[in-house]
Amino acid sequence: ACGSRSTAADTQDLVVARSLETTDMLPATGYSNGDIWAIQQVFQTLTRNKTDGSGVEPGLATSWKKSSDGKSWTFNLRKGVKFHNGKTMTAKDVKFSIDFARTARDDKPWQFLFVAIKNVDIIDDYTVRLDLTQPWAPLLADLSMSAISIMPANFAGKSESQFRSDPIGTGPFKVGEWKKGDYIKLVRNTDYWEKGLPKLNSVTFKYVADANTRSQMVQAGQAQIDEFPTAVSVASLKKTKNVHVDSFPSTSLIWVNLNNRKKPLNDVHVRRAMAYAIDKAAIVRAVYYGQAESANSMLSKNLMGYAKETRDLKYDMAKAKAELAKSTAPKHFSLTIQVQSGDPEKSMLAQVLQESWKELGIDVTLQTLDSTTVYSNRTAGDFDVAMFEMTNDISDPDEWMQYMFSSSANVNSGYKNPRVDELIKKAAADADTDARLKDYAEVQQIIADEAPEIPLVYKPGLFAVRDQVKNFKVTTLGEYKLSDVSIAQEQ
Amino acid sequence: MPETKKIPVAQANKNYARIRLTGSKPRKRSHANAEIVIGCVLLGIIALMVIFAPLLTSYDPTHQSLREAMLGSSPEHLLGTDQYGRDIWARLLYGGRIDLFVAIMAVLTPLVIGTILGAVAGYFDGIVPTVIMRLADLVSSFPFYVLVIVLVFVLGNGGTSIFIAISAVSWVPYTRISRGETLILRDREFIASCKASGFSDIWVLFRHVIPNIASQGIVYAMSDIVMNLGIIVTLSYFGLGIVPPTPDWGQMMNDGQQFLAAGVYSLTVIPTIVIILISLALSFIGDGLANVLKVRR
Amino acid sequence: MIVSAESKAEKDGTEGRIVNPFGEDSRPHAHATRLLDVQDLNIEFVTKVHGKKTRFKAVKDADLHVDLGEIVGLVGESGSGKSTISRAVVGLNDNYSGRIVFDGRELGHKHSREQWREIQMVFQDPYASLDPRLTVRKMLREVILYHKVVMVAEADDYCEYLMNLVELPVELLDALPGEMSGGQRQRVAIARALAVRPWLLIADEPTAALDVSVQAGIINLLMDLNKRLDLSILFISHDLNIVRSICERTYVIYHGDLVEEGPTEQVFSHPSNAYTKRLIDAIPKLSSKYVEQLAQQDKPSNEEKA
Amino acid sequence: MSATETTATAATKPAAVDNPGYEYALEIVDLCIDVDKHGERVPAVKNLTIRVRPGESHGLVGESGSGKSLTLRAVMGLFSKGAYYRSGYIKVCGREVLGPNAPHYDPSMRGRGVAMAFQEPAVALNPIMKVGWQIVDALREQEHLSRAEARKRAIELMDSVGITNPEDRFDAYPFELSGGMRQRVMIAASIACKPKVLLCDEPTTALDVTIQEQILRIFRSIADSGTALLYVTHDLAVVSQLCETLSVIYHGEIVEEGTLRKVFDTPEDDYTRQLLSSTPYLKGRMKAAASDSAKNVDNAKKGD
Amino acid sequence: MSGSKWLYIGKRLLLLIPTVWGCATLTFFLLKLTPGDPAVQALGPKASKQALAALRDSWGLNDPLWQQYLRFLGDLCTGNLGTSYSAKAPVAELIATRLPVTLIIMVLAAAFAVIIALPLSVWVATSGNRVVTEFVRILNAVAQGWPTFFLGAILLQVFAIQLGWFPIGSVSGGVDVAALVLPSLAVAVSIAPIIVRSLTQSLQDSVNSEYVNFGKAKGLSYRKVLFGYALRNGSISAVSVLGIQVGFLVGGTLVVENVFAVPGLGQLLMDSVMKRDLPVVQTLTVVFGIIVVLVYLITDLVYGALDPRAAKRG
Ligand SMILES: Nc1ncnc2c1ncn2[C@@H]1O[C@H](COP(=O)(O)OP(=O)(O)OP(=O)(O)O)[C@@H](O)[C@H]1O
Ligand SMILES: Nc1ncnc2c1ncn2[C@@H]1O[C@H](COP(=O)(O)OP(=O)(O)OP(=O)(O)O)[C@@H](O)[C@H]1O
Ligand SMILES: [Mg+2]
Ligand SMILES: [Mg+2]
Repeated sequence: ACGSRSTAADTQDLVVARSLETTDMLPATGYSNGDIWAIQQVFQTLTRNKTDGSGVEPGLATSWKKSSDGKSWTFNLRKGVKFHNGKTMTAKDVKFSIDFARTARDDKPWQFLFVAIKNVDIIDDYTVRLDLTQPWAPLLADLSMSAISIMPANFAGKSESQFRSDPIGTGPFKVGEWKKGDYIKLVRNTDYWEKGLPKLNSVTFKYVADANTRSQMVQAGQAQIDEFPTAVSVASLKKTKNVHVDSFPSTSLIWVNLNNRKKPLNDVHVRRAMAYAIDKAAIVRAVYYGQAESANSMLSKNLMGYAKETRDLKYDMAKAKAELAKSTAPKHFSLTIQVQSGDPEKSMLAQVLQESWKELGIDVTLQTLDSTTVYSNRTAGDFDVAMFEMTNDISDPDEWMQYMFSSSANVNSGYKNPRVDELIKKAAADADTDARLKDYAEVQQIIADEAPEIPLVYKPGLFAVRDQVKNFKVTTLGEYKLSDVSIAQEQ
Repeated sequence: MPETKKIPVAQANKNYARIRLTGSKPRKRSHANAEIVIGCVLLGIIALMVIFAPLLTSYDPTHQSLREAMLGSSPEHLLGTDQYGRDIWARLLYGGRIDLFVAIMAVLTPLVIGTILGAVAGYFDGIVPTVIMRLADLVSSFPFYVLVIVLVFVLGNGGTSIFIAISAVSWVPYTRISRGETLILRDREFIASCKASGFSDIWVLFRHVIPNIASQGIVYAMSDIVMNLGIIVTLSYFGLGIVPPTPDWGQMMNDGQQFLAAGVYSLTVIPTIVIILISLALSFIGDGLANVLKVRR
Repeated sequence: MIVSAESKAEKDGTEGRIVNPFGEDSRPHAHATRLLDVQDLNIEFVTKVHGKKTRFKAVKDADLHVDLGEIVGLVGESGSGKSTISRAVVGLNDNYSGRIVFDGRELGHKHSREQWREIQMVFQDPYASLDPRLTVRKMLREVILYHKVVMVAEADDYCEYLMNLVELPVELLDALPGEMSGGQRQRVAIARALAVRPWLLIADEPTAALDVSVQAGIINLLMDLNKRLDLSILFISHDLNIVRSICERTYVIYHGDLVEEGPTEQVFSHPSNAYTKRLIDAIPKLSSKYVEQLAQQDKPSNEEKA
Repeated sequence: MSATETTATAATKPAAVDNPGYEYALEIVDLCIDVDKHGERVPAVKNLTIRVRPGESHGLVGESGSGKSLTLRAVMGLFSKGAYYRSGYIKVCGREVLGPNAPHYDPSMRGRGVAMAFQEPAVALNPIMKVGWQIVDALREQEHLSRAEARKRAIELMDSVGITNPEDRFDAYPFELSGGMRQRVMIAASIACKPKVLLCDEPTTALDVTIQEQILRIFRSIADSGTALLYVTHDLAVVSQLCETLSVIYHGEIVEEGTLRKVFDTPEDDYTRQLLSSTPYLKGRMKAAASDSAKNVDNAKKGD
Repeated sequence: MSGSKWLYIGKRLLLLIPTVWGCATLTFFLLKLTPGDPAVQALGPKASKQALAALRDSWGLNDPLWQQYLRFLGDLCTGNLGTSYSAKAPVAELIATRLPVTLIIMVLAAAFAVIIALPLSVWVATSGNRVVTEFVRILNAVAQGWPTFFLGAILLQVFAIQLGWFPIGSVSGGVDVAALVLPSLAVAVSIAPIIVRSLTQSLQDSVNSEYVNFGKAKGLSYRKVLFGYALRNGSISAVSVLGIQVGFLVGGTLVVENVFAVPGLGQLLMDSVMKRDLPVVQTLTVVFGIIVVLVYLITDLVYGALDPRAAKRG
């Protein structure tokens, strides 16, 4: 083991043990975090999220200008950026990439983010103009989405499926070796435009589903970084020699989804009663060992628009009972919680909820289903209660709002509120940031009061990291900043 | 008249009639019985504790008190509490109920079905035995766990599904065992002598063949019970076990699993020890039975 | 002890079955004196050797008959087809060609329940031919009740009667085969065969697995039963000494062929077939003045009896 | 080459088989053996004494369960579980193999000193080993012959016990041979190292008379070549064909012994007489022996 | 003789066809019965209903069941194993890279199981000592009751972290056999008890058998009788037990590959079942079926080689 550690420093090969596998490297179709966080190492976007999630900074576009009506944007492209195949990036590539991302197709889960883009025009080799159907405040944030990464025009002559498994981007790393379902090894892009970067020779994302094994890999020096160690293991990992635990702010929110279409959950009093009955503080302690924070709003804490002052329904059994007494189902009724199999955290939460609601006389059954079924049931509205984790992909709250609260959202809880719809719509088109924030705060308070969904906790991004890894940072949106990372000799 | 012709019985000779040598009696029987007794006592204690769980603990095995999570052993909580603050001792006692029930039922059913199918397959000739054995081949060429997992997936979680899934798969070894035994038995003279007595095939099959071949299957069933407990645990690992909050050892071990990395072993170890004890008890019973039944032959 | 079923039947006023099965009047009257007549029996086995099927003729054109009340011997070396013939006659093997006539009627390839009763068999190995789990009583009751020989209430009495018939103590009714000696087991097997009142008993090497000293008891019993019940016996053996001492007529079988047939004494003293000669020559001779002496003593009593 | 090797081994064994200073090839004196019966240890062989001279063939006759096999197994040191040596001694070629000086059995005489032909060749031959190799095995271990030499010797041996085509049969498995052939192979294997004493445990009981006759002839010639034979059987006729002397054993005790003629013509013991009278030589009713006569078997049950 | 052996092997291989068909059919209908939507898996939870419906349509999931079944059988016959819904790569490719890993685990596990079981069985069978018997019984019970994932965690803790002898979840281009040692050991421990039991039993039988006695009577040394006679004969039945264990061996790899982060077929199967990746699951069950049938065949051949009587019995 000793040998392998010094090797890591000598060769600057970083191994990250991850809970998710990388299955798709085509930016427009990859949807899971396992895909996105690998895509972000290979591809880059016009704008780039700031590390703290507070907004965007220049990426492959060095600057931009908005027309006065807000419907046309001109971007100046960075010069001297080369694709992994040696070709220089020009406006042609940008137009191709944006057009590809915004063209609707079955398997493009992000396409809805780019519907506002009407047209992409090449002004010259290093200038493009985007015409929009309406003024669109989140545009810059949307353009930082990995789904609209810049690819070489016409996939550099490859077919789409060839490109998918052997992608070419402008990022600090290029795909070296990819054993699907096992690991993907990214190697240094020697032609990278940020001079002197990246420092690492390679980054390997190793898929390890079992949380114990992941942390053991870091303890044994087999991997340098364990993505998402379990909260329980944090204390013992911290005690391990040469290993520390990094906690990065993240947009992660764990929430309870109630099906507002179903009786008696369509009754706001029932929902409120259920919310009052949940002891979030106890959950933070028992389930997360203090490695999380109880959530007051359904919007992530580290996202623009988060209203700190949102008053949630705090744990109060007396109030819960009172609410239930007021409701249409004052007595006993039964519910089913759908739980993703193989997810100990959700299962634990479900058992806690089960026990909490039992005190209200609600008879709760657990139904363990595989995660796809849980998701498709949610889409189909075929559930009573379920739990989900949400992270945001862009620094603007619009995606979140659309996705979670608007009546047209395909994954909502059946909650419909014209006022909320109106606020979201208005905020999206509003150029005035302060006004937007006010609108979003109002939405959050409405949601907190009517409890169509119950926020539980905000989770930080936990990483067990060997001390030898220098400069490892993860943005609030979960993006790994790996180009600065280096591996030092271990004592 | 013939009576008078009978050669008289030898007069008891003073020297050699003292000790009558009789037909050999099972020699190992007492020893084998000791094994069975040890096994049954051990298993009996566990079974009684499980059945009379309410007498041995005042805690509700599903009652959570998150504020008392992960306590060590103390007079109030004999074995401490788990991450939900539930009493581990109570969960251990109540947890055996469903596990033992499912494990035993999922042995009895295949035992009966498999033994009958195997006896039929071994006793008769023709198409029915062929069909049975082909089916057995098919089921057994399916990896055991894969089929169980897929079946549990189809049927949904819970004791009943696990029982059905295991039964649907595990009749095969019993069929094989019983067929093999029947094939041997079929050539034994006593089956021929039964037929010569004019008994119908069905009569011979159920009255003579099956009772005589069942023992092997029963011995195998002993280790099969432990295997079933193992399956329940494994299914729990894949999130397909008994549905919470019903207490169950598989869930207990699996819940404990996430604490292994944190160096907390007791949550997993405690139910494991119980299963090991059961395995030990069944091994005693199985060996004892095997000896008793072997000597009988 | 021995319950006279006869008197019982009278008492109950029931007709037919519930009589001493071996009492004088109930003895089956043969339609012909020729009880069993086997004509042109051919039996072929198909065996697989190294995956290839080969046909093997175990019995070739066998003609054989047994008359009522006769003890007929069938001798031959191991594998010569003795058991094969007996299994065909008793109904355990329907894969034969030729005619097996019993009591004037041809037996079908599948026996009827009645026909199963009429021909019974005692097997070679008493250690293997009894169900190890059943006590003697259960074993006997099963046959009795299955064939409705007597009414349920009489079954126990009938069992005791059978035990007396084969000279076994009644206490053994509750013993398991494992608790009995070989000789006792063989007697149980005989009792079970007799329970259904057969006309013909096929004894397939009934003493081969027993000690010389025990053999004598069984042989005596069979001879006794033959006399008392007019039971016809087809006695199969490879022990020529035994055949010689009990059988009236003898068949010699060699590789599936019946090579010699005739009254026992004639076969033994003037064998016409070369194989028979060899067989007889191979019998180990015991020369003992003591035995000769005994034989001398025995002769007169034998003649007396005849 | 092999000859020198053989002598060398013989020299390393102190009590050499070829030690001439003994009168009896096999000497069993006052042997007592206990067995476990229903958890109790009961005597099964009681003060048994048998002496056999080189070249003599001695019969041991008795009914089933009388302790014949136990005695032979004691000589071979092959007690199974539940049988225990208690007292007495056994000497093979003058060397005490079991006795006060060798309480745990001294196996050095096996093979070259004493060998045994078992009752059931079907179970006594290794079912998965070619029969020839089962003979070669013994030769290589005891005589230290090379493979080829041993093979040659084995084929000779097979030929000598009347196996036709020994070269072909060499590579046969036991299950491919008939019972008589198997018995011959076993005899060949047991006499491979020219033992001074050959024990036979009912080796012909399972065979046909014609084959039995041939096998007996082989034993006869083995005895003639100077080997001491201890032949166990319950068949008096066989004894009368083969042996010069015999002992009658009943319930673990020798009840009569002497030369063949003496015992057969003027039996003294009741049991011997019964045995003789139960032989099926008398036309008509046979004489039942003591042990099975049905009426007293119930004693057996009570005796439990 | 050898000709007929090949014929036999050929016949047994022909048996693969019904097995493959049976496995495939069974899986197909079982998976059709399972709830869950592969399209959600492919597009993720944020996909629109229309996109999902369109995808299902393009996969033919909306066709009548019999049509899907026939198409599936047709594809299977033509060797077209399809494309994974989730990995978006050809199924054949996915399986090809993982097959060696699982095969190595199975072989190593079988070997370890024998290496563990053999000395223990010989020890019990020859010692005749109660203490030894009971000690091994307890070992057996512990090995049987110990859950594999727990065993895995401990093996990793001791051999990978404390001692650093073996890597955990190695990343290398080829197959890293060193990383497969501990997983194989974990599987071996779970199947060893069954082998110990049957081997002890048959060894005891053969140690007390008449042919071993005869071997001793011939003057063979203890070692020769034990290894040449008792062990060889006793292991025959263990071979068939080992063969039957293959079903569990495959099951064992399922758990173990997940625990040890081994990219083998077991892990792929579990993931694919969870993701409703029908093409992968269907092909995998067929592959597993073939493996099991082949292993049975191999056991039978070994059995036949060890036991000449087997050929006669057919
Ligand atoms: N079911 C069968 N299939 C094939 N061959 C058989 C079968 N039954 C008997 N045989 C063969 O038929 C021949 C005659 O067998 P049978 O049992 O009748 O001999 P037997 O004279 O009774 O011999 P034994 O004295 O050993 O009982 C033997 O060669 C035997 O191998
Ligand atoms: N290992 C043993 N454990 C217990 N009892 C034994 C053992 N071996 C033999 N006996 C008993 O000792 C007595 C003598 O047995 P032995 O085998 O010597 O008889 P035998 O004369 O060879 O009989 P047979 O003619 O049936 O072979 C029998 O009653 C037998 O049950
Ligand atoms: Mg026969
Ligand atoms: Mg004996």
